[in-house]
Amino acid sequence: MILRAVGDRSTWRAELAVALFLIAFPWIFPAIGGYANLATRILILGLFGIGMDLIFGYTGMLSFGQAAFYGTGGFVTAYLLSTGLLHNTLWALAAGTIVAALCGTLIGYLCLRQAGVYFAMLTLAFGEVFYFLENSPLAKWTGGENGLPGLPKPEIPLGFTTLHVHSNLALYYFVAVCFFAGYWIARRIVRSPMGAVLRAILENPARAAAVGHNVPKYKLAIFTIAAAYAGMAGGLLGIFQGYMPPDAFSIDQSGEIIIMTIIGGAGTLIGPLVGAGLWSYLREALQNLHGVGAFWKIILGLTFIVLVTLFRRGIAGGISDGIGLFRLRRAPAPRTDEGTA
Amino acid sequence: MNWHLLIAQLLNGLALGSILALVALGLTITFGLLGLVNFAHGVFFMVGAYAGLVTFERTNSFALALLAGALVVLALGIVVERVLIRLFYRRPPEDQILVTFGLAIVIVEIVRAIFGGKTQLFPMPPWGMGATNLGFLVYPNYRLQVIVIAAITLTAIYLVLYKTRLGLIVRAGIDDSLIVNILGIDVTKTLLAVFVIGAMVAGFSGVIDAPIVAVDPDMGASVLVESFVVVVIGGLGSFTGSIAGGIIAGEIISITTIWAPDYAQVMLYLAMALVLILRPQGLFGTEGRL
Amino acid sequence: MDTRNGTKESALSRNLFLKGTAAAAATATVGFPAIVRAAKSAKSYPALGTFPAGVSGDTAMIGIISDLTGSYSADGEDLVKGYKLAIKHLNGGGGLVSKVPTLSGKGVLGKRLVYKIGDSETKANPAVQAATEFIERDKAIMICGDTSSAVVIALAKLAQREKVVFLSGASGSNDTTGKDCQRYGFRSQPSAYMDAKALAPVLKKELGTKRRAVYLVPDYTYGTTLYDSMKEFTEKIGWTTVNHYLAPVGTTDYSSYLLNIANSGADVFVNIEFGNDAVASTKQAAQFGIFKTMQMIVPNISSYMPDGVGAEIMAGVYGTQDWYWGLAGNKAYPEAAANSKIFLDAFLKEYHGIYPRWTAHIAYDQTLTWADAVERAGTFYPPEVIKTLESGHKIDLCLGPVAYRAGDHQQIRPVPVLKGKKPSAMANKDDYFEIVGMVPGAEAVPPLGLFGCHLPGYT
Amino acid sequence: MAAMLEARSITKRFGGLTAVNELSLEVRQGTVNALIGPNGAGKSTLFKMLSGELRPTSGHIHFKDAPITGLNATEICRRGISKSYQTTQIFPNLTVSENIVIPALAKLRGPFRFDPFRRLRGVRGLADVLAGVLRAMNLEERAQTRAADLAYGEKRRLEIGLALATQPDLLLLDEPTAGMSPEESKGTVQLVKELRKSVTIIVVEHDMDVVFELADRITVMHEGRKIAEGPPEEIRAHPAVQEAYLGGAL
Repeated sequence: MILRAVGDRSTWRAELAVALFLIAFPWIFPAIGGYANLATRILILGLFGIGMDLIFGYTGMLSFGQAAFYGTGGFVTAYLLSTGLLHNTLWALAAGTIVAALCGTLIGYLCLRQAGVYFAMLTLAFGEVFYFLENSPLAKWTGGENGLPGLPKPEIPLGFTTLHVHSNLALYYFVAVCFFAGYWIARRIVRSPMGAVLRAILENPARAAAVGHNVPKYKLAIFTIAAAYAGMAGGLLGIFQGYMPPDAFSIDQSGEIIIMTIIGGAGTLIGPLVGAGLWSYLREALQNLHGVGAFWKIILGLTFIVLVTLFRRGIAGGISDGIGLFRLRRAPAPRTDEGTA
Repeated sequence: MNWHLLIAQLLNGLALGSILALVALGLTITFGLLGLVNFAHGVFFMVGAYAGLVTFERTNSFALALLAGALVVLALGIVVERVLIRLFYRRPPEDQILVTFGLAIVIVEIVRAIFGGKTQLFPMPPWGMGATNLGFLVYPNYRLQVIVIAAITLTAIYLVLYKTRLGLIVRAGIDDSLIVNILGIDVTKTLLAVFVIGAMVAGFSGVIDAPIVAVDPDMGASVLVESFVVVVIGGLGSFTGSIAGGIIAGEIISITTIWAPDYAQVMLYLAMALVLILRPQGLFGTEGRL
Repeated sequence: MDTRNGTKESALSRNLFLKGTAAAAATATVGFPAIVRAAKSAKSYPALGTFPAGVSGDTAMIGIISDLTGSYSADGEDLVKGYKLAIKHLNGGGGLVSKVPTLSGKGVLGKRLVYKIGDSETKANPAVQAATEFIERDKAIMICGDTSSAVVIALAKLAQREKVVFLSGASGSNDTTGKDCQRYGFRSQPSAYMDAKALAPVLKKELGTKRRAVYLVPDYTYGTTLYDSMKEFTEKIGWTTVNHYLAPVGTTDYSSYLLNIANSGADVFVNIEFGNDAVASTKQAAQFGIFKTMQMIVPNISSYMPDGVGAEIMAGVYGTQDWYWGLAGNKAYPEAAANSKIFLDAFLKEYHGIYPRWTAHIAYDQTLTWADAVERAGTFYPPEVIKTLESGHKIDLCLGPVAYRAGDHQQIRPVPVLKGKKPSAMANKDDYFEIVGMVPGAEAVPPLGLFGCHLPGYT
Repeated sequence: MAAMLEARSITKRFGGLTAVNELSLEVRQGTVNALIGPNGAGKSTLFKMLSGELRPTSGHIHFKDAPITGLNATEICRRGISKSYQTTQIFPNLTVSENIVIPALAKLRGPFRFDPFRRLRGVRGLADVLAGVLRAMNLEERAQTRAADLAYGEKRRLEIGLALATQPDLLLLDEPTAGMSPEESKGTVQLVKELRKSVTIIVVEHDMDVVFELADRITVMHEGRKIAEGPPEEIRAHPAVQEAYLGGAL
């Protein structure tokens, strides 16, 4: 079959590996000083990062405003659950995800009027708008600077019974199921015809347009999907902590998810999870290391610079290039004038 | 309607705007001439303010503080450009953004490690103290002087870039590095010069702004975001655009504050969205210059 | 005013309290706590939160959350210094530990205290994350800290959910012990309401009754609750509220707000901004000549605000702080003078001449208060510790005898009212204030329930 | 037979410079048309207007009896005009097959389709297009190679392959043999000869041997204007052409 040549293989290796890892993670993590809650947090960021990877690693759009959607999804979910408007956690999560996606469409429509540098600046600026809106005009619903506390532990009616997710480990597996679903969907997306077009846009947007693809529409579509990922992750964060923090909207949050995605490896889908793991783990490990304390950000910042400068594919990218497990494409060569002239 | 207040806010908008214009100009120079967007631009602003603060505390001279702000950032700019940025001129804009973004984090945290996170008082220079009674309001002298300093600086930069041989080489070097090379001019030095000019302007603005806003390691972040808004409104890469954008932004903030202070920031971004919809390349930007 | 809670003490503990203060020198002879301890430790308690896992060894872990980075890191640093000093004294004796009869200077209930510090970056999320780690991994038996009301409220909610005692660092919002109060959270700093109520009589006396006030308010609940309280109490003394301007947290240039304020026709400028924002707004107000025509009031003066704006500007400014080192040896306030002196001296010695601010005081006093409660409860079992803290038993520390109110966990404590000194009157570079009054806690606290506190359960 | 493409007095000005001046052009179905002229004659600008990269300042373009003036490149491609670029514009990190799949998808799926859960093999006809283009461009052996790793000549063939994979009615070839060795050039000429059986072609080319071997009709441009048009023999003999462009060399 000739289409094999374009990576259209139904391999389940990556999915299987990720599933096994997700099951085992809370059991192996304590061996290196981790714990279940940290594992959950890493998965939430990893899910957030998959969206980031879809737009950046697969389509080449560097958004500095993803926190807007993370926060939106989180606060919608948190509002619905904490006020008791909804009791079913899944419905609240879905509502948050959808609202975040709608915001993504709106912001995407505005920001995608420009590409490259402009796009990054605009997303950053619109991220700030959401931050200000959350803090003042919408404070009645979002709690402003205080955030929204008091989310109940998840309840999932299955028809015949209602699942109560109470222990830390149960919460972990609840988030792990969401993460796996997100990962599986993302894998399908990047291997779909649409995914092929996205990679073409990453490689050479002008040519992708010239051969007949409506590039702005594809960008908007994937931007919306990424916003949905961010929204779902935000919703999970609130559910997991029982509290939705206002800093989910902050510029720093947008920056961190970029750093995690790059450190882990953009264009791999699993990279953001690796990056989030490293970031969260080092952050805690270094913080408690005597004499390093407040310098953890410098160390991670320098690591990031080195990776951007020399190892553009990040950690997961490097590993997967080696073993070919998550491979969908090879290392992007620096775009030269030839590609963009 | 209180007309005195409106006039006062209009004047204040001009003062706010002139600093924004100055910061945005540095950003726009590096972009317009190097095609590089510097997410560490706000950090240069902050480092300039700290350098100025240290100098002012030692020498009690604001002129020396200004000089120090510009020179320290010049030195920082040279190091950063030689070690890191020069590797990125030919890489995609996303990589440039990422590396300058990483750089910003590292520098902010280093400054925090050295000076602590405390907000520090930057004393008002003696000549800037006091206020002028303009008849209808009392307005701080220093803010009036800032308008003048900003105007002079903007003019000076304009003259350097557009009326001198250096400026000519710089602009030619960007347009066609090969030809300038053939003419025997070292392009890498030109690139360095542009980057450093952009950085210096930021450092200089940091010192000017410091007596107004106090100095802390995070002061660069908000300035960076606002100057992004300014260049989006004015048109990235346009000299006139950054000045006009700065003043427009300043006026929007000031005038909104009269009626709805808590919406001042939101209004600013709303204006930006409006420009994007009606004129995506910015008020003074040229189409296709991305 | 509900004073019952402040005086509802068992005869036994009152007895102990009297002994403790009157016979401070004879601490070792007070055998009673040991008896209580022996009796209580015989009881076994079910596992709850990090109990008993966190105290099964010979150490007990305290998780400190503070601002190592971020815009409140100056206050956060001071806070950490206070915790460290308290833990040092609890483990090795010294400072006020020798003044509290239950405390041995050999740890708490025989367990040596250890601690870890987590960086909140002045944001709720990293704070919650750090606290979660302390609880889950390190089995912290108590968590404490931070300098932002928003963060403190988030931490208290977490503490409630995880059933670990939480002592809030700096937090002035009425919500902390109001609608967001928690069974597991305790706050020793005066609330916004207490600040305002304590301040009002002084303002009436010093500034008269015909004043017109304009407010600059940070746009979040700390700011708005403090504004509401200030408005309420100043209007009661006859003042007019001309206007108030909400500014987003983290604003750097206040000029547009200040023009409005300068144009407002008011003669009193109430600046509610906090931290870096307080410094920036005040400096700029000075540039606009606002202090030529207006008197400034800062209801809750941030630790490092005077350092930021300078003594010139702070001169003549009225406000409150949780504690001020000028209480040390201050004959006008005998109930606080001696103990404040002990704390000040110990702090100066430990940190080589750096003066403590009120954030360090919060940390120090509350850690000792908690240790005392654990000793008296005879167990680390959280509900017992909480009930002991709720018992109304007074502990005599820097501010004199103070106790938490059972109904909302607000500490009933005096509120120092301050006035900025002229630079020429300053004895040293940290001598920014004169203390114009100490309003007794019972007079300042809001009626129980005013801010909608409903404490959740113990388990 | 009516013209497939008709440009009526189109003009493109950049500021003060007139790159293309009142130029008219007719292209009949099934022919190979060459566009020649010295550097700066306006050939590339004309091409860009035909392919939708530039919008004419004035004038009209009709394709298959419908106006296409001012449509963007994506839209023009949808109408059946596809261009291969003078400077190679491929997707460097995709394999040769993946490269060809991209334009084929545009043809088979339309300009936009939200099908995140479909598989590539679910796109009907994709395998056929891919196989066909690989064969036509003689790239079957290199199907799995990353495009950036191809030899120069192969990249040029892939470049044409990309344009071809959109299954156009009209193919614009912008200097298909630029930078090629004589060997490679010869191969490309062969290739284009094969193509002309199924698609109408306009080619901009500097190599006169190639032009005269391929073209049914030649249009000569000079300083933005058309100075001559006709079958190769006629152009070869045309004095104005010799004067302006060929400089009497032939």
